[in-house]
Amino acid sequence: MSEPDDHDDVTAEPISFEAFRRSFYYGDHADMQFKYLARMSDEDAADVIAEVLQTVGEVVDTGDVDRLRQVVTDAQIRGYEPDEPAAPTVEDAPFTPLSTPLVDARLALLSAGGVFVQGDDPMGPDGPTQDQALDLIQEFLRGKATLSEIPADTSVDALTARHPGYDARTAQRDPQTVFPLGHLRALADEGRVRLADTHYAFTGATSQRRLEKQTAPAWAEHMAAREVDAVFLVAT
Amino acid sequence: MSEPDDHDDVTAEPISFEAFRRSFYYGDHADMQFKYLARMSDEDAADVIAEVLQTVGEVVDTGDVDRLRQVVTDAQIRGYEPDEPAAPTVEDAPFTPLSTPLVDARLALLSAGGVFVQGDDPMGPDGPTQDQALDLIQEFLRGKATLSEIPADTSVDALTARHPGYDARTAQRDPQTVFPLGHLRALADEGRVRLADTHYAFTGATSQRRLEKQTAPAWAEHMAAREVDAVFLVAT
Amino acid sequence: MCHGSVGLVARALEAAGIATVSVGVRAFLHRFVELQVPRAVITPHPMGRTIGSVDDRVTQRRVVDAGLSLLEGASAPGTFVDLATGQ
Amino acid sequence: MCHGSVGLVARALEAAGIATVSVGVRAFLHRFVELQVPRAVITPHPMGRTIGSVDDRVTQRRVVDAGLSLLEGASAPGTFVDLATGQ
Repeated sequence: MSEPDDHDDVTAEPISFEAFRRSFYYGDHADMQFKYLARMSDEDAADVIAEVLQTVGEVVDTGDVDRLRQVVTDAQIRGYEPDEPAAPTVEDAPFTPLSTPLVDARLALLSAGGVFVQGDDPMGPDGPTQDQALDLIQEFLRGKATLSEIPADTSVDALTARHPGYDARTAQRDPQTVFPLGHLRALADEGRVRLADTHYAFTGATSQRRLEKQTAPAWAEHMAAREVDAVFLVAT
Repeated sequence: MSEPDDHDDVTAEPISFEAFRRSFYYGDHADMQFKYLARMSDEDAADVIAEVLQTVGEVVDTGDVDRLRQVVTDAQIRGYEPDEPAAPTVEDAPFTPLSTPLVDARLALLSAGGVFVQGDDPMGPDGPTQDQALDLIQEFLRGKATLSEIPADTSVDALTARHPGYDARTAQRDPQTVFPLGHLRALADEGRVRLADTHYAFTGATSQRRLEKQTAPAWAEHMAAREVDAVFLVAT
Repeated sequence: MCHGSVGLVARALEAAGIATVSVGVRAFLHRFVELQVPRAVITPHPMGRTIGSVDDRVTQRRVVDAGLSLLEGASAPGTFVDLATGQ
Repeated sequence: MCHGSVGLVARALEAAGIATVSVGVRAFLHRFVELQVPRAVITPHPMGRTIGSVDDRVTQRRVVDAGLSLLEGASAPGTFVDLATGQ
């Protein structure tokens, strides 16, 4: 259709590096481990990708997955680094001292990792898969968070996860990566803590305003009514 | 200096994806495992990178380095795929049947992997390091190949490697990845083969014309004079 | 995002008289700082593996232990334990 | 490049009356085809690990065994054994 020129190939349009790095953020190459490439400078993103690929070549030889994990983590830290040093954006810091020794306190686990009991999907029996959830990120970010209830005696193997903001396949492989209920149960058996009857999870990708104004206070009220003394929170 | 316009940022020049993928070929992001990105289409290169990164995220969870190796290998196969189906570019196919049973034949190992005995660098005592060799790729490609001689009883641990065309750090970690002298010695001990007194390596990144016309025939003459009956060749 | 959500929930719980400890990863430490999370354990893990790698029970347990200790030990808001540096 | 170099050396050796077997990786199979390498073992490994992964003695030995068998067994030029597909 259009006239090809020096910079134009009729068979394949050249792509910009910017378009490429942005494609990791819910685009053609959507990848929750690397979506921050979208917000880096071209140069930094290029260096991060090159460093990960360099490490891949090493790890294929050494089998040192810890090294790969370290490089991925360091790249994320760099990718999410705020433009300015972190400083409080809220004025107060509410703080409740633990009222009783931990062994007597009723502790609940609450994870933002989108964990739920298989067969008890908070979005209903036809809730989206992990892949489908990624396409729904905007709906999640505008929506209201739902609290999944997870009985204290739930087997870790009975849990699954879905989350449009991180790769919940990790939590599908091992829910304790973001929901350490088994560890807390072991600690309760050892007499270190006392567990509440119910534990909780929600999907942290949600309307922040609504969470702050409505949902989180309602959850706090719910837990206070159940005489929860302390909550172990897990971010993802 | 120049007038910034809509597509121009004075603090950081946007880069093209083409420049990025070419940087893996002896450029800023030189990487022998991925240098073929330079010769792929933008779209294919983008997909390869995204697929490797996707696999990195999985392997960080699963520890399955074999899977990472497989994806890297498949990407290389795709990256080096010829534009047209492979077909002979030479007219003849010289072929010498093995003249005696293998157990009686004098077998030499010859690797193109740039292997040599530590302290006996074919480029002299001040030969370049692996990193320096990458910068010398053009000199290698114009140069004449040198044959390293490696006595049959050389310990594998005494070997090292340098090569501007692949990542010789692999062979530094384990020379048998490209120079299986220990395995051949074990087979000789088992009575399966008879080994020549000397084995060989060279750096396969070299002038192809000179290799064909001068060097390879001279090597063949040298080995025939030493009554070598068969050669086990390893490409890298 | 999720670290911000956890920060908001932690604040609501504390305001309602419930003590909290929040576990997050280093890449999102700044979100906890911004929201003045009362007690936080920062882990040196990639995002999505806050408590520890898949099936790495030893590390996971260590992180949970650190969280419980902080819940007991912190006497003022803004007490952060960084497991990467051992602070 | 290196597969081409090995192909040229293999041709020179055969022409001088020396039997050869060449081992290469799948990504450069086409170079062996182009140069009509007399006997070749093709391995399913990434470039630079032609014989096998670092310290993977079992695979390395299997590849060496395949090379020796081909040296004995091939009766015509262009005999290729592809270890990826088991042909």
